[in-house]
Formats: sequence, structure tokens, C-alpha cells
Amino acid sequence: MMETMEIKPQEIIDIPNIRDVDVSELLDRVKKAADEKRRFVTMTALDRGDHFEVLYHFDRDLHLEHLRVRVPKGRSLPSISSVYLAAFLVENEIKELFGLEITDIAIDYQNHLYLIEGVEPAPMAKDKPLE
Amino acid sequence: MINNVLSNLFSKPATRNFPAKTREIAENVRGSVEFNTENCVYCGACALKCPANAIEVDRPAKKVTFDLYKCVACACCAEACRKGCIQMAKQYAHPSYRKMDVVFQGAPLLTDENGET
Amino acid sequence: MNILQKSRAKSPWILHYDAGACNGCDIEILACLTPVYDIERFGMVNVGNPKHADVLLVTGTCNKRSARVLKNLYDQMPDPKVVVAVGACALSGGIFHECYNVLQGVDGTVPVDVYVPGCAPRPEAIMEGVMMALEKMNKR
Amino acid sequence: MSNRTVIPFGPQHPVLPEPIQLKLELQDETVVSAVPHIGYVHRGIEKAAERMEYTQNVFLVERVCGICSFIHALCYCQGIEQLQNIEAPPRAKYLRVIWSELHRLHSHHLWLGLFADAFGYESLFMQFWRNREMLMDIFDKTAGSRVIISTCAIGGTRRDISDAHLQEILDTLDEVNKQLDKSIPVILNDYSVRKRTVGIGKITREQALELGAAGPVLRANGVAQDMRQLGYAAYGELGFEPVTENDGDCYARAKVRARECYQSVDLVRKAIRQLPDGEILTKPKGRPKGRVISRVEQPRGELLYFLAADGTNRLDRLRIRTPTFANVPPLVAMLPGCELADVPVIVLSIDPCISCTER
Repeated sequence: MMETMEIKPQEIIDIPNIRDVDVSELLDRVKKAADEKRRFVTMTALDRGDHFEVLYHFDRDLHLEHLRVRVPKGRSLPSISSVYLAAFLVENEIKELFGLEITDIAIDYQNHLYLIEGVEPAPMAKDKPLE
Repeated sequence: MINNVLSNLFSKPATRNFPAKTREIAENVRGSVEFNTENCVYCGACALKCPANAIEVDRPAKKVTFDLYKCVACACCAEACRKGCIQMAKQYAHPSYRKMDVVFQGAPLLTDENGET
Repeated sequence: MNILQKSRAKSPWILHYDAGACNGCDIEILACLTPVYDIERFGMVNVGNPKHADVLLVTGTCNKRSARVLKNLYDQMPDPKVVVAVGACALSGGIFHECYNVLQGVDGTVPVDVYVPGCAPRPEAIMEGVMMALEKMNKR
Repeated sequence: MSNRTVIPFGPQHPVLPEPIQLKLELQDETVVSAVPHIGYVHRGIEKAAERMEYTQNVFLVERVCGICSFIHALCYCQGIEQLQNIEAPPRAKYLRVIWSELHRLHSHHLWLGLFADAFGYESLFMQFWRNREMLMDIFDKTAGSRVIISTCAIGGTRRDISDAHLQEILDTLDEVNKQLDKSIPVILNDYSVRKRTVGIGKITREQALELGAAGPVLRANGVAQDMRQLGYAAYGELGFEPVTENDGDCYARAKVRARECYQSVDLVRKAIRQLPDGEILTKPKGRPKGRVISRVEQPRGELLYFLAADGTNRLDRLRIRTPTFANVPPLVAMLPGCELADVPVIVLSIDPCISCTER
């Protein structure tokens, strides 16, 4: 799958050590990372128009390694908090601020980690106004 | 522990006697923004650079509106101003009971207005 | 000035609430408590209980969730009470005034008596603000 | 089951200057589980960073956290510099080390004071905060502001430190060191302090790694990981060894931070000794394009910025992962089994910075 970007891939600086994985094999990959004693750093979500790009950052002896999944809008992503409990906060954050459905989070705040009831959901999505 | 107690007991107090005696403020402190509109050409560079959008420049009306209560004292406007109209005063901005905008209006427009009224 | 007012002005108790600040103003308020500024000279004590407090020091932008807590704290304080908004964020939202979760200052949530500008205000400015608030409280 | 109660701890609590709520489930006096509730200081900085110009963002990210403002700006500027393919001049790199180590020093002073206050040692709190004022005076003189110093810029620093001020910093550090020699032994050796911190809030090394702990919480479990080992700014030339302890309890975390105070003093002295002459700002050219991850060490641990830019003057995405955000899951693991009276000490032992966490 190619990214929808105007700039050619060879021109831009990208993060090294990135591995694309499919949603179905994500949990196995994460389990493998856990077995190899990688420290879970964080996740980053990017709204790319028609799909979300989710990056998982792992650290091992000061070297970062990343997994990347692409989730089309409207589809859901399994939670990795059964493997790395530490992911529960960031998964709740992504779920709430981007509107990406993440299933089976260990501690689920039901979209009220940051925002209260009655405010516009998913403020970080690109189609939301900047102000 | 005992040494500590004794040395604190016999050393002079650390307290700065604030309202009675104000401390001298160091050089180059970014206290509050000071405008000097004499040389101002209303280019709007300060308004463009301000990260907090605290400055509004109305070029046709030759008017600068500065919202002191949005200002984060980063000195970006002072750096951006090529005419040297904006300086960072050493003195901090004093508290107030009401919110007030600081408005500067260029001399030509002011006389026009006076002429009309 | 009767004896009650006089004693209130001699020992104002302060309640501090962070409604969404970056910490800068909060540590400056705490710095007022330290030996170097020592606001206890004026009888000011930082208390944790809103029912004991006369002065409410608010820092931060005030977002939608903390607005409820702030309103709650303000309502619990006994009269007469004064509110001092500390820092650019508490006055107008400062650099965050266009963020999506920000209410652009605390004066929409609780009535503010004294505005202390700065990012972050120096401890001297905060102390000056509190003293101005006390003057106002005594006129009530 | 009959004695189970849920106690909300916070959001407004005397021991915490910032609002966080912990829902503590108790069996009599013992904590069974804790669920953190945050969102009282959430502003939406990541979204605001997409609206503002990338040069203005320096001032925005500084205000993610007022305690370690310079380090946030440093992390952001290093990321943009990488994207624009420029490098800060050597003098600027050393100045960055000086200011970030002074920030760490004042943050650790602040924390040691608050920690002392949490276990009821108010005079020690006053001592640390009095000493901290000496550092604040340095910021006032060299950078022009006490808290948010705004001296980091893309491509270098905005201000230089004159020789007279460098000498003043050295003199102040001598005094700080002298005062630390007086106060730190109290934290480390005092009977009542040990009684209230040793063995409290303990996690194992495996737990710390698994839960993604960062900074002193991780290093208190014997994991020698410090982002300064990456050698950013001038750290590569200063020779740096992370401080570690092995016990993983509140006492070990206090010990790590206490020892890091001395380390910071040494690093600043070394940086001033080796400070080269020359320019302090490289003029940036072009606009940032691409993606980059920038990591630095904050007083509280590893700070990670993910920057995505597409060649315009606005960023496509700015992701900020702050150390306290990583330290909340370990905190949730530390609390079960402790007594209610120990909760403030344990919460403070991760050095929580809520405004960092929620951004």
C-alpha cells in the first residue's frame, strides 16, 4: 500500500526501523516484541484522510523500532493492552481524540479520558476545524 | 541536622522584604512589552510573529491594539520590529482590577479625528 | 473598618486551584510560600479546604472539565471572597486561547476581582495582586 | 467485601499542586486498586501545533510544562533542525546543555521539596525551595525570565551567556552544592524519612520495563537508561553515565534524583569549562519536510516528539509523549497493597507533571 503523499518517498526524511504490519497480525507482532523484552514507548496516530496510520514505538537499549498499521476509517483496531498494559492510556487517547475505534482496552474510559459529555467528539481528526 | 538548624538560626534571613523593599531587577529581563509608536510604520510584523495573537495592527486606520492579558512575554514582537518601536521593559506588568486593552493610534489619524470632531 | 474586617485583612487564607495551567504559575505561587518571598509574613496561609479560604487563586486556561471543579470550589467558599486570576492563561487563554478544549480565561466561570498578567507572573506580581484583592474585599 | 470503599483522591488536594483524580478502592485501610482519572488540564496542544506556524510552535511547546520548559523547546527544535538538515553551532549546543541541566537541577530541587512536604517534613521543603531560588535568579539574569525562559530557538539559542554570568553561575553552583551537602543527607539518612519511604511503592525491574516506566522511576529499578546517553546537544562530548539504584521503591527514586542533582552540577561546570566561542544561531533555510522522532531526557524521564511536516510552514502532526504519561501505568501498579496514608508519597514519587501528561 502506498501513502497518498505529493512528495516522492526518496526525497523525504522518514523514521528508520519501521515495519508495516497488517491489522490481523498486529497482536502476534506485539507479543513477539514483548517476548524480546522491548520497552513499549508510545503510539502515534495520524489522520491520513481515508485511513488512520497508527505507529507503535518500542525501545530496546536506546534504539527505537516501530510497527505501522493502516486502518481504513470505519474499521476498528484491536487493543494491545493485553500484552502491554502500559498502552491503555494512549489507546484511550487515540480512541477519544481521533475517533478510531479500539476494541478491548484493559481500562476503557468510554471516550471520557479528556473530554466531558456534550462536547464535539474526535477533535484531533483532520476534518475538524483547527480552532 | 543539628548543624543545619544552628546555621539557619544564626544566618541572616533569606526573605526579601518585598513590598517595603523592591529587589533590583536584572538586566535584559523580559518584563512587559513597551510600545513606542513614533517610528511605527504599521507593517504588522509584530502581529504576525506573536504566538498568542496579542497584537492587532490595523494598517489603514494606523492603529495598534495590544492585549496585555494575552501577552506571554516571549519578546518575539521586539525581535521582529525593524523600527525598534517595541522594547521589553524590565518592570513586570502590574495587576489590575479590570481588563483593559492598550491602544496606540498613529499621530496622523489622531489629528484627522480631532479635525473632524 | 470593624474588627472582623481588620482581622480578615491581616490573615487572608488562600486556596489555590490549577484549572489547566502549564505549572509555571503554580510553582510561582508555591515560590511565594518559600522563605525567600514568605507570604506568611502577611498572615497568608495556603489551605486545602475551600471552606477555610478567603482568597481563591486561579491559574490556567480553565477547560470544560475543570470549570465544574472551579465553580464548585468557588461556591463552597464563604463570603466575602475574592478571586485572583494569575497568568496569561487564566486571563484570556494566553497562547492556548484557540485550543479546542479551552474556555479562554476563568472570568467566564467565576467572577474575577484582580487580574495578574504575565507568563508566568513573578512572585512579586502575585503578591501585589493578592494585596489588591484584599483592599477590594475590605471595601465590600 | 463489606469493608470495600471507593475514595476519590483529588482533583483538588493539598499535596498536589495540579489536579489529578485517583479513584482508590480500599479494603479497610489498604488500597486494592487505583484508577487514574485525568482531563482537568487537557488543552489540546497537539491540535494547536497544527494551526500555528512551526516557528511559533517553539513557544507553544515550551508551555506544555512550566517546570521543564526549556527541555520541551529543545526537543522540538532538535526535531525541526533534523528535518531542515541544519545543525546548531557548537556554542549553542553547550548553552543548551547548561540551561537544560539547570532546569533539571531546579526541577529536582522542587521535587525533593515537595516530596519532603508529602511525608510531613516542612522545614526540609523550605530548605530545598530556598536553595532553588538561587537557580531561579540565574534564569532571571541569563534568560530574562524565571520560569518560561524562551531561550531555545530553531538552529541554536536566542541568547548568549556572558562571561560575567558564567562566573556567576559557577559561584552559585558552589553555593548550591554546599547547600545540597547539608540537605541531601537528611533525605537519605534521616530515620523518619527512611521509615516513610523504604519499601513503599515498590515495583520490580520486570514490571518497570513491562509497564514502560521512564526516567528516574526506571533508573531506580537498575535499568541504566537515560536519553542523554544518545549524546544530543553537547552531551556526547561531556562524558555521561546514568545514575541507577536497585530497590525500586520511593526511597530509591528519591536517591536517584538526589544523586542526579550532583551530576547536573558537575555537567554544568564541565560544560562551562569546555564552552567554545562562536556563533549561537544557524539561520534555518527551507521548510521542514518529512518525519522525525526526537528524544531528550527531561527531569522526569524520556521525552519523545514525533514530528510530521509536509513542506509548508505548518506541521502536519506533532505528537508529544511526556514522561509522566509513561509513568502513570507504573503508578497504577505501585498503589495496590499500600496504605491510604502512603498514597501521597507514592504519587509524588513518580514526580507527576499533569500538565505534561494531558497537554
